[in-house]
Order: sequence, then structure tokens, then C-alpha cells
Amino acid sequence: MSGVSMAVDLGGIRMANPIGTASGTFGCGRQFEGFYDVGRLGAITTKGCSAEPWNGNPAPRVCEVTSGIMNSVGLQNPGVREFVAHEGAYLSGLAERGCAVICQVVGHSIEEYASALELYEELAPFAAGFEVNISCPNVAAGGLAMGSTPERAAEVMRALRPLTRRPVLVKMAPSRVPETARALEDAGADALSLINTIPAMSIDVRTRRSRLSRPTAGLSGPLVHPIAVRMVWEAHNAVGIPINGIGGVMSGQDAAEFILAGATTVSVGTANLVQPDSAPRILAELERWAESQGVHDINELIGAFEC
Amino acid sequence: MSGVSMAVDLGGIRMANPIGTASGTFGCGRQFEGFYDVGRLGAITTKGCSAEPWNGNPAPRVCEVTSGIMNSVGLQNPGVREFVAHEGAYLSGLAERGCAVICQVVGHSIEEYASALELYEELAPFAAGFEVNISCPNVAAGGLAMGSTPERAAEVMRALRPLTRRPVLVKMAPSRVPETARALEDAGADALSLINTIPAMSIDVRTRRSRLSRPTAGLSGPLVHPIAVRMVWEAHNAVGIPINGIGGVMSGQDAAEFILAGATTVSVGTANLVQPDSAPRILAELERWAESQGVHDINELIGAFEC
Amino acid sequence: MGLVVARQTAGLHECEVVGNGPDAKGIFLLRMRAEGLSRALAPGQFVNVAVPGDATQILRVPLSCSGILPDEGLVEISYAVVGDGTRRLSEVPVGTSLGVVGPCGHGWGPIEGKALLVAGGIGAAPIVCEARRLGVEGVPFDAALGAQSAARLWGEAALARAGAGEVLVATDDGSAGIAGFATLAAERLLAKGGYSCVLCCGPQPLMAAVAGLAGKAGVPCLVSLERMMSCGFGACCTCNVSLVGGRQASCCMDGPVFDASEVVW
Amino acid sequence: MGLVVARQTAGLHECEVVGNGPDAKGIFLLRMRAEGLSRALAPGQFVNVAVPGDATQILRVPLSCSGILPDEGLVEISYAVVGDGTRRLSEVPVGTSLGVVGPCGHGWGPIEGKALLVAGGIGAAPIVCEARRLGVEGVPFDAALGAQSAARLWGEAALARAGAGEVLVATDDGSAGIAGFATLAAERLLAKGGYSCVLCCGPQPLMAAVAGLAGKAGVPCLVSLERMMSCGFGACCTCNVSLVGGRQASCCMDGPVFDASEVVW
Ligand SMILES: Cc1cc2nc3c(=O)[nH]c(=O)nc-3n(C[C@H](O)[C@H](O)[C@H](O)COP(=O)(O)OP(=O)(O)OC[C@H]3O[C@@H](n4cnc5c(N)ncnc54)[C@H](O)[C@@H]3O)c2cc1C
Ligand SMILES: Cc1cc2nc3c(=O)[nH]c(=O)nc-3n(C[C@H](O)[C@H](O)[C@H](O)COP(=O)(O)OP(=O)(O)OC[C@H]3O[C@@H](n4cnc5c(N)ncnc54)[C@H](O)[C@@H]3O)c2cc1C
Ligand SMILES: Cc1cc2nc3c(=O)[nH]c(=O)nc-3n(C[C@H](O)[C@H](O)[C@H](O)COP(=O)(O)O)c2cc1C
Ligand SMILES: Cc1cc2nc3c(=O)[nH]c(=O)nc-3n(C[C@H](O)[C@H](O)[C@H](O)COP(=O)(O)O)c2cc1C
Ligand code: FES
Ligand code: FES
Repeated sequence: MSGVSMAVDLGGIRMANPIGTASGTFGCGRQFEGFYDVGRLGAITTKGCSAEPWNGNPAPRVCEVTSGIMNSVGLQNPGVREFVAHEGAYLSGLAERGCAVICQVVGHSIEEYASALELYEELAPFAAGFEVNISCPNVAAGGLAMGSTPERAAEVMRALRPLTRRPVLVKMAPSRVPETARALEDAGADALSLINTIPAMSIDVRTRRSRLSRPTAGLSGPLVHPIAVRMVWEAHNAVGIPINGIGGVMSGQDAAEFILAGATTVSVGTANLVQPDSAPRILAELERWAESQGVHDINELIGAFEC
Repeated sequence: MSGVSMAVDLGGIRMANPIGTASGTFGCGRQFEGFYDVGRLGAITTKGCSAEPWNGNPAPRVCEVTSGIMNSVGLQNPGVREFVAHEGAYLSGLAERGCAVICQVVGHSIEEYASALELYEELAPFAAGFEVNISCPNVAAGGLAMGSTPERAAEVMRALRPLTRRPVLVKMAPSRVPETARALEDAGADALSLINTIPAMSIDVRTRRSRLSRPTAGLSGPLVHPIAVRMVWEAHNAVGIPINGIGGVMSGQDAAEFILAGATTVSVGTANLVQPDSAPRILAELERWAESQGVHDINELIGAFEC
Repeated sequence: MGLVVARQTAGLHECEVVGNGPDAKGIFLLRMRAEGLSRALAPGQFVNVAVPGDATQILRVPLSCSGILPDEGLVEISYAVVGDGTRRLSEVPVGTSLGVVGPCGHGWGPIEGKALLVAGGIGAAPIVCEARRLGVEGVPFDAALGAQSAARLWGEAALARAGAGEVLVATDDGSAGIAGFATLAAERLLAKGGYSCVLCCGPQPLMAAVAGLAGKAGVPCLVSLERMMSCGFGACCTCNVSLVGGRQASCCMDGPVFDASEVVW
Repeated sequence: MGLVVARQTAGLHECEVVGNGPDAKGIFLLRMRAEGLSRALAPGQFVNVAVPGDATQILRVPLSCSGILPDEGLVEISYAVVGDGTRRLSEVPVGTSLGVVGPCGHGWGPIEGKALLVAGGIGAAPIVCEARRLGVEGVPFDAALGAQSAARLWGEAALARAGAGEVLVATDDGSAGIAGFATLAAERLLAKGGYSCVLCCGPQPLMAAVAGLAGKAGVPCLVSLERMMSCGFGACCTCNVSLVGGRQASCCMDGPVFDASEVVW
């Protein structure tokens, strides 16, 4: 038993510890029960779901680059209704086991986001809160991401704010962080998750074509970590709401960097795919680090980076 | 002897081949003569110089991260006058040997940029062109980078345009690429170099301090490559002026990706430091790739990415 | 015939390499001590292997089992060296402990009547594995086996030993068997008739062609598909297979074995 | 005394490891076959070594030479295992070919009169190298040598063999020699007088303290500084040393040996 209190509060979502999992890299959680007791995690974030099903992009959807991967899943999902029908029972049980369930919503327009959130609000009593992924292509703006400017990001948040009293997180794209963070705080976000994958490109120089089915795709894994830490620190300096740090967390030390930079919680993403038992190992390593820092409560370490 | 014509034109700078070296990673070139004949390269870009000497940041200035390095040199330089006094003779000789010499200018204000460029214009007949590094902290704007918005970037370029008739490149920061590229083209840039290092952060979780002398520093090396390729492609789609692709080039294949994505030339950076003979090897590999693609002229491959 | 095989939940296993060497030109046989896995795996299932040697490459390599030997606690994998991951795997010395995720996906499922097995190249791995089961269970089968050349041909002896009625070999260059693709061999055998199902694994064009032939012949066809994968156990949606009717399946969980008539080729 | 040593241009060398093993607690001795380098290196110069085993770590490890044996074509490096790079180096087997950049920087330069050598921990590596040259050239010297403990003490025998008049050892825990830092040993020797210069290498606080002592005693002092480095040959400005008067020097080209009175401590 560790002497450090690990419980944290992510904008109203109470978590037994700071370690969660990143949307899209953890199925609905069930897939990991063969590796460890998922109930030990602080939170899981479900894959992005829209009101209606999305097909996502054609194969191939993943390729390897130096110390990372690129994916172009394209937010394939069965829609909120079907997702809850299939996974609701498991997720309710998980919530009862003490792991906060955060449901992510996606949409191509403000209306689509709103429909998804309303469906969840109605169908998902197990959800401790919601995460709004603003990296979806905006159909009205010719495919530019919904969150590509601070203004547009805030617009989405403002429209969703009245639809639920549960905490709403916004999952930010890795660009224009301080301005966007401030705009989202003003628009009523309870917390910020960052970063989403970084747009990137990998070309097969023999065929002159993308190694994936689309020209660009999202970069994740250990290589994004130093960029993500900087962005979490920028967001922490820009806003007062809590931050969920995401990006390239492979070890407890990586998680500790996020916490020092100002994150209240940390989500593990790609690490789940390459080493399925990563999240509980990272939690144990984080706890040991907190102990070695001589604190009684992990909250004392949030933002404790010394410049 | 290769059958492929490798000569390219970077906005008026004629180069015998597309491979150059990135500012700050190649000294003034002289340091590499013990490894190979620097005259074989298409171009070198000298380290950023200001009108007056800059001290740069305190040590430590470099640390290692997964598949990359972070540096906070802080544009230490002896000033244009002293630099030319010491290295002018070598650089004149290098230019005569057929390698284009591109001199980079830095400044904390438009006035400082202008002074540096004017000094070079006067003192450096060997310069085939100039590169303006807009990633310097802007003293008037509280330390934000001079190129942090498209407007500010264009302002710098517009002020410098009348000061020289030689080609002027702008070295772009890795953010808001399409808008900034368009603004710079409109402001009269002859070509764009991208990307500069990506701001990042690495924390020693034992001491809770930055692993460098400043909280954030610039990320470079193989890990940035997929991000840089995407940005070069974005710039290529946004403007008509040529592009010099930079970021994580370790092999001829990496260079080929840039060329397919729309770069006319490619600069090798961090690879020079970790393996000093990288640039000529990369050139040879690029040439072999061009051959294998069955073209007669490398220019046929610029932007030949097929989506 | 059908795909309703009870799914084992994938787990993490540390498996000791007890053999790893060339078995045909460009094809290696890996043998691992894997007590638990060897009892859990079914033919057609695969494992996702962390290959050491290059920390910059973080994805695992998905590989079908070609041999399952629960009595000896061994699992066999036959793999072609095609890129960096499989090259590194080919250099792993005996005694190394490999981190393996599995069992992944579901297998071929129960087969009744007489089966036609069709394999191209290293696609023979899960086909040979299934042939051994059919042999043990006394299900009759023939096999069509293709390869680029005689040197690269893998699986012929194993299929015969497993009890194949007939093994018709085709090589692209004619250096063994008939000259042509495995499709040609499959076509000839199918023409004889009498098959209740076709099981096929190999390059995508081969599988698409065989699916077409089987469809025309009115014989149900199962194919074992390949996709670029990350997790291998249903967590990431990177391995999608488009099914007719617009549904997206995951290759790693809903496959890798699919009813060929449901796949959008 | 002075720093005007003609600079060799650094080159790339492939050096075969002919020995690599522990030499004291936490300290290893690496011996490399390096014909060209062994003829080019001077005491105080260093090499920048690419250590295999983890492709995610791209920087080389800068290491001074502790022994230069041009007749045998060998270069010796004594290194402390402090982090991942040096740990990986300690696992490199004999027969490995290492990519080495060197010679880097300039050495201690010509020494006249009687020298006092002061070393702490693995800082003894370039000091021992210099002691051997002084011995061969017949320049008299004493040495003050510090370490955490007797087990970690490295260089005492080599200094004596090289011809030191006196070697005064200090250990933090008193398990060998006098109890205390190397500074204490240096202070005692300096008090005897008669030195024309002090050469020092070790942790930065030791070097700063010894520089102070030498300054007070009016004896010129050379220090071999360490910095985080990338290239090692003057191309990147990541290894800066602040000099009095505001000038920035590069540790790898203008050093690693500096006149202590010019350094901002
Ligand atoms: C379910 C499944 C079972 C498989 N079973 C076997 C087997 O038993 N024996 C065998 O030799 N191979 C098998 N494969 C294919 C094997 O996974 C790939 O050959 C391997 O991943 C290539 O890795 P690499 O690093 O060597 O090559 P890379 O350099 O990554 O790629 C080389 C080539 O292989 C393709 N490739 C890479 N990864 C995959 C992948 N995950 N799926 C399909 N193609 C890929 C690439 O597109 C490229 O054309 C299987 C694949 C899947 C999905
Ligand atoms: C000119 C020069 C000569 C050197 N000669 C020797 C020698 O002969 N024997 C020897 O044992 N060591 C020597 N060092 C120090 C040696 O380079 C470092 O111990 C080594 O780089 C640590 O690498 P690592 O990956 O094992 O440790 P890391 O995990 O990278 O770091 C461990 C510790 O070493 C420090 N460190 C890392 N790199 C350097 C560096 N380049 N310079 C200084 N400190 C560093 C870190 O700050 C940290 O405190 C020398 C350094 C320089 C600059
Ligand atoms: C295969 C895959 C699918 C993803 N799907 C989603 C998603 O549905 N919604 C989302 O917000 N982020 C998604 N992400 C991004 C991750 O949640 C995370 O933000 C990103 O991968 C960075 O973290 P990492 O480096 O730890 O993976 C996905 C990432 C991967 C690798
Ligand atoms: C040590 C170091 C110093 C650098 N100094 C400069 C500089 O003076 N001016 C500049 O525009 N870029 C500078 N850069 C950035 C490089 O020119 C290049 O844009 C960047 O490193 C990305 O390329 P790479 O990944 O190939 O290194 C520096 C990079 C490094 C690593
Ligand atoms: S590979 Fe992750 S879902 Fe199939
Ligand atoms: S390490 Fe590059 S200049 Fe010294």
C-alpha cells in the first residue's frame, strides 16, 4: 500500500487515481479485461461516437514511423445508440467498480455533436462525464477540423454546454494551444484533454503514394511526448480548469512529466496497443515516483515544475 | 555517374543538387571538411547571425529524447561582421567550389533583421541568397516569436524585401503553415524553408526541473520527419514559390519523401551532428532513388506524390 | 461450417524461442515454448509478436500459427521475411523470450464434408495448421498450393503428411508443379467437384479470385484476410474489413477468417 | 604552459573493441584498435562514440582517452556507468566495431616545471593520460585523487606507475586515504608549494574549488570541463562555456581544457 493519496478531481469527475486511457486506443475497456482488472484505472475514455454510425476510412489505417505510429481510422463508430446497446452493461459495471467512464462525442457539425451528446445524456447514466473531440472534419467548412481555430472550438463548446450538467471535457488538437484553451474555458469547458494526434504524412517513395489510405493521418506514440508536455504546460499557464495530459505516455516517468507540467490526470493511448498491460504498470510507476518525491497527496505535484 | 540531372533552382538560387544543410547544425561548413568534400553539396545554410553578437542561453543546451534531441542554443552568434571576418574566406572558396552559400539572418525586431541583412548584403558577396529565420523571440511582443502569426511573419518579409536583390528565403516555424506560407509569398519571399524545430519540453522528474536551461526548447531529429513532410505538403499546396524541406532527414528516402511532397530542395540538420558524413550519403541515396524512379531530371519528381 | 467459434480472450504470454531458422527460400520456422497458448490456440487464429532489436519500431508483428502442439507445449509459426520486422524476427536467437499477445481472432471453425484448401506463398501457414486438424479429425481434403518458385514453395510435404487426398502445386515460373498461380490449381481441383467448402489464404488477389471461383461453383468459401494491425485484440479499429452492406468488421476480432461472400473485394 | 595545441581535424573512425570490462566499482575500461586515432590523439582530447543497442537514442557519448598507445595502435577509455548510454557501452562485446568521431578538442598542452594533478572520480581518466605523458617527458608531478569510496577509487596505481612524486588519496567515506573530497588532498599538496601549474578534472564543484585554491596560491590552473554535447567538433554550439568578459566558448573545440581563470564558475 502506498502512502500517497492518488485521488484527483478532473473538473468534477472524481477519479481514484490520475491514470486513464485515451479515446480510440482502448476499445470500450472490455478488450483489456484479459490482461488486468480495468476497474483499477482512474478512468477510461470511450471511442468517439456520433449520433449516426460512421464508416471511417478505407484500409490501410495504420503504419509505423520512427518511434510512433500513424492512424487514419477516421472515427469509425457504430453510433451512440448501438454503442450503448452493446457496451452499456459492461460500462455500468465498470463504473460501479470505481473506474470513471468518460464518453467521447464526435460530429461533423454543431448539430451532430449536440445529437450525440443528447443521446448519451439520455442513454448513459453510467457516464461520469463527456469528452468532446473537436478534431473531426467540419463538413460546413470544407473538411477543416471543427477545432481548427479558437473561435470555432469555442462555438462547439458553447452549443453543448446547456445540454448536460455532467462535466464536459474538450479534446484539443495540437495547435494554437493557449488561445484555444482560453476560448474553451470561457465557453464553459470543465476540463481540457490534450493532445490529440498530430497531423503527419508518410510516403512510400517507391509507389509515390501515402502509406495509408489518405494523404495525411494522425501521429501518436512516444515521439509526440515532448511536444505534448509543452502543450500541457502552455494550457496550464493559460487557464484555471484542470487538464488531462495525453501523448506518448509509455512509463510512469512520462506521466509524471505531464503532472509536473500541470496535468491533473494522464491518459495512456498508443501504449495500450503495443503493450496491453501498460496502464496499470504506468499507474504503479507513477505512485512510486510520487512516494519518492515525499508528498502525501499526488495533487501537491500538479504543476510543480520549477522553471 | 548517374543518369539523372540533379540541378535545381530554389527561388533563384541555383544548386548543383537538392541536398543542403540546415542552419545551426553545420557550423560554417569548415568543420565538415575532415569528413568529406563539402563542395559536393548543393548548398549550405550558415548559422543565424544578427547585426550585433548574441550570447545565447546558458548550458545545458541539449538533451536527448526518444528518437530526437532538444536544443536551446538560443541563436548564439558572433554577429554578422565577426562571422564574415572569420569565415568569409572559407565561404567564398566554398561558393567557388560550386556549393551555394545561404546566409541566415536573425533579429529581435524588424530593425535588427534589417541591419543584419544590410551588413550581409554589403560584406558577403559570396552569398547566393539569404534565409530569414522568423522563429526569434520578438522583444516588442514580450518574447513571442517574430513569425508566430502570418501577419507578423509577412511584416518581417515586407520590410526586408527592398534591401537585397538576391533571393530571400524565409525559415518557417512549424505552425499555421498554409496561412503563413501564403502571407510570405504575398510579401515577396522567393522560397520557403520549413520546418524549424518544434517547441517541446522535457522535465527531469526527480528534480522537477527542465532538462535544459530553459523550460521549452526546440525538437529536431528523426521523430519530426512525418510532421515536417505534412507541413511541406501543406505549403506546396498553398503557394507557388519553391520549398526547402527540413526536418528529420536521416536517409535518401526521407529526402525523397520531401521532394514528392513538393520540396525543391532538402536540408539535412540533426543528422550532421550524430553522423557527420550524413549529407553526402543522403545525396547518393537520393540520386539512386531518382534513378530507380526512371526519371531523367530530379525536377520531374518534385510534388509527384499521388493522392 | 461457420464462424461461431467461442472467442478466447487474448492474454500476454512470455514464450521462449526453442527453434528459429530457414525452412524454404525466404521462409523461416519459429518454434516457441508456450504451454498456455498451445492449449488455447485453434487453427486460423494468430498471435501478435513483439520483435526485439529496434526500439524505434513499436508495433508488434501479427503471425498465424502454422503448428499447434499442446502435448509438447509448443507453438509453431512459419513466416516470410518481407520487411524489417520479419527480418529482425529471423535474427532472434534460441533462448530469447518473446512477448506474445494471443490467441487473437477466431479460427476456421468446424468443417464438414470434403474441404478444398487453397494457399499462396506464406498464406500456407494457417492452411497447413488447419490441414493437420482436418487430418486428425478425419475430414477429407485436397489442397491447391502456389508459390513463386520451387525454392520458395512451402507446405507441400506438410499437407501430404496431414492426409491430403491430392496436393496440386503451381509455381509462377513453373519450376515445380503446373506453371501459373495457385488460382489455376484451385480451378482445376474445383472442377472435379465434391467439395463442401473452400478455405483460402494468400495474397489478396488470390483470395479474391478464389472467392469468385467458389462462388461460381456454389461452394462456400472462407478466407483468412490480412490487414495492417496495431493491437490485434479489438481495441483500436485500425484493421477494418469492409463487408457487403456497408458494415465495417475488424480483421483481428471478427476475422482474420471471413466468409468470402461477405467481404467487399 | 598554454592552450596553443595545433588542432587536428576530427574524422570518423571505425574502431574494433578489443577489451571492455570493469576496472573498479562502476568504472569500465574500453580498449579499441584505432591505428589512426592512436597516432592523432593527445592527452586531454576526447572522442565522441556512437554506442549501439538503442536506436531511439541518437546522440554519441563524449569520452576522454585515458590511455594512448600508438605503438600498439590502441586507444583506452575509462568510463563510469552513469546512465543509459554508458550502461549500453558497458555491454558492448569484444569484436564490435564502434563508430568514433575524433580527435575532438585540444589537450592539456605543453607543461613546464612541476605539475599538480587533481582528479575526482572518473575525472581521473584524462589526468592519468596526461600523467603518463609527463612521466615519459620527465616532467615531475604530484597528484591528488578523490573518489566516493575505496572500491570506486580509480587511477591511483596508474599515477604512481607514471612516476608521480606523491599521490594523495581522499575518499568521501574515508575508506581509503584521507577522509574528505579531493579538494582537501589538493589543498594539502598545494600548501607544500613548488608547483608551476595545476591540472584538474572532476565534478564541476571540485574544479571550481581547485581553481579557487590555485588562484589564491598564485598557480596557473587548467581544468577539463564537461558539457552536454551533440557533435563534438564545433558544428552546433550546444556545448557552450561562458568565459569571463562575456565571451562564449565551445567546450568541444575551445576546450575541453580551459584556463580556469577564464571560466565563469
Ligand atoms: C492475421 C495475420 C496473420 C498473418 N500471418 C502470417 C504468417 O503466418 N506468416 C507470415 O509470414 N506473415 C503473416 N502475416 C503477415 C505479416 O504480419 C507481415 O508480413 C509482417 O507484419 C510484415 O512486417 P515487416 O516489418 O517484416 O514488414 P514491413 O516492412 O512492415 O512491410 C513489408 C510488407 O508487408 C506488409 N505488411 C506489414 N505489416 C502487415 C500486416 N500486419 N498485415 C499485412 N501485411 C503487412 C506491408 O504492407 C509491406 O508490403 C499475417 C498478417 C496478419 C494480419
Ligand atoms: C569532453 C568530455 C569528456 C568526457 N570524458 C569522460 C570519460 O573519460 N569518462 C567518463 O566516464 N565520462 C566522461 N565524460 C562524461 C560522459 O560523457 C557522460 O557520463 C555520458 O555522456 C553520460 O551518458 P549516459 O547516457 O550514460 O548518461 P545519461 O543518462 O545521459 O546522463 C547521466 C548523467 O550524466 C550527465 N551527462 C550526460 N551526458 C553528458 C555529457 N555529454 N557531458 C557531461 N555530462 C553528461 C547527465 O547530465 C546526467 O547527470 C566526458 C564528457 C565530456 C563532455
Ligand atoms: C488507433 C487510434 C485511434 C484513435 N482514436 C481516437 C478517437 O476516436 N478520438 C480521439 O479523441 N482520439 C483518438 N486517438 C488519439 C488518442 O486518443 C491520443 O490523443 C493520441 O493517440 C496521443 O496519445 P498517445 O501518443 O498516447 O497515443 C486515437 C489514436 C490512435 C492511435
Ligand atoms: C543544435 C541546433 C541548432 C540550430 N540552430 C538553428 C539556427 O540557428 N537557425 C535556424 O533557423 N534553425 C536552427 N536549427 C534548426 C534546424 O536548422 C532545423 O530546422 C531543425 O533542426 C529540423 O531539422 P532536423 O530534424 O534535420 O534537425 C537548429 C537545430 C539544432 C539541432
Ligand atoms: S488491430 Fe486493433 S482492432 Fe484490430
Ligand atoms: S558539441 Fe557541437 S559545437 Fe560543441
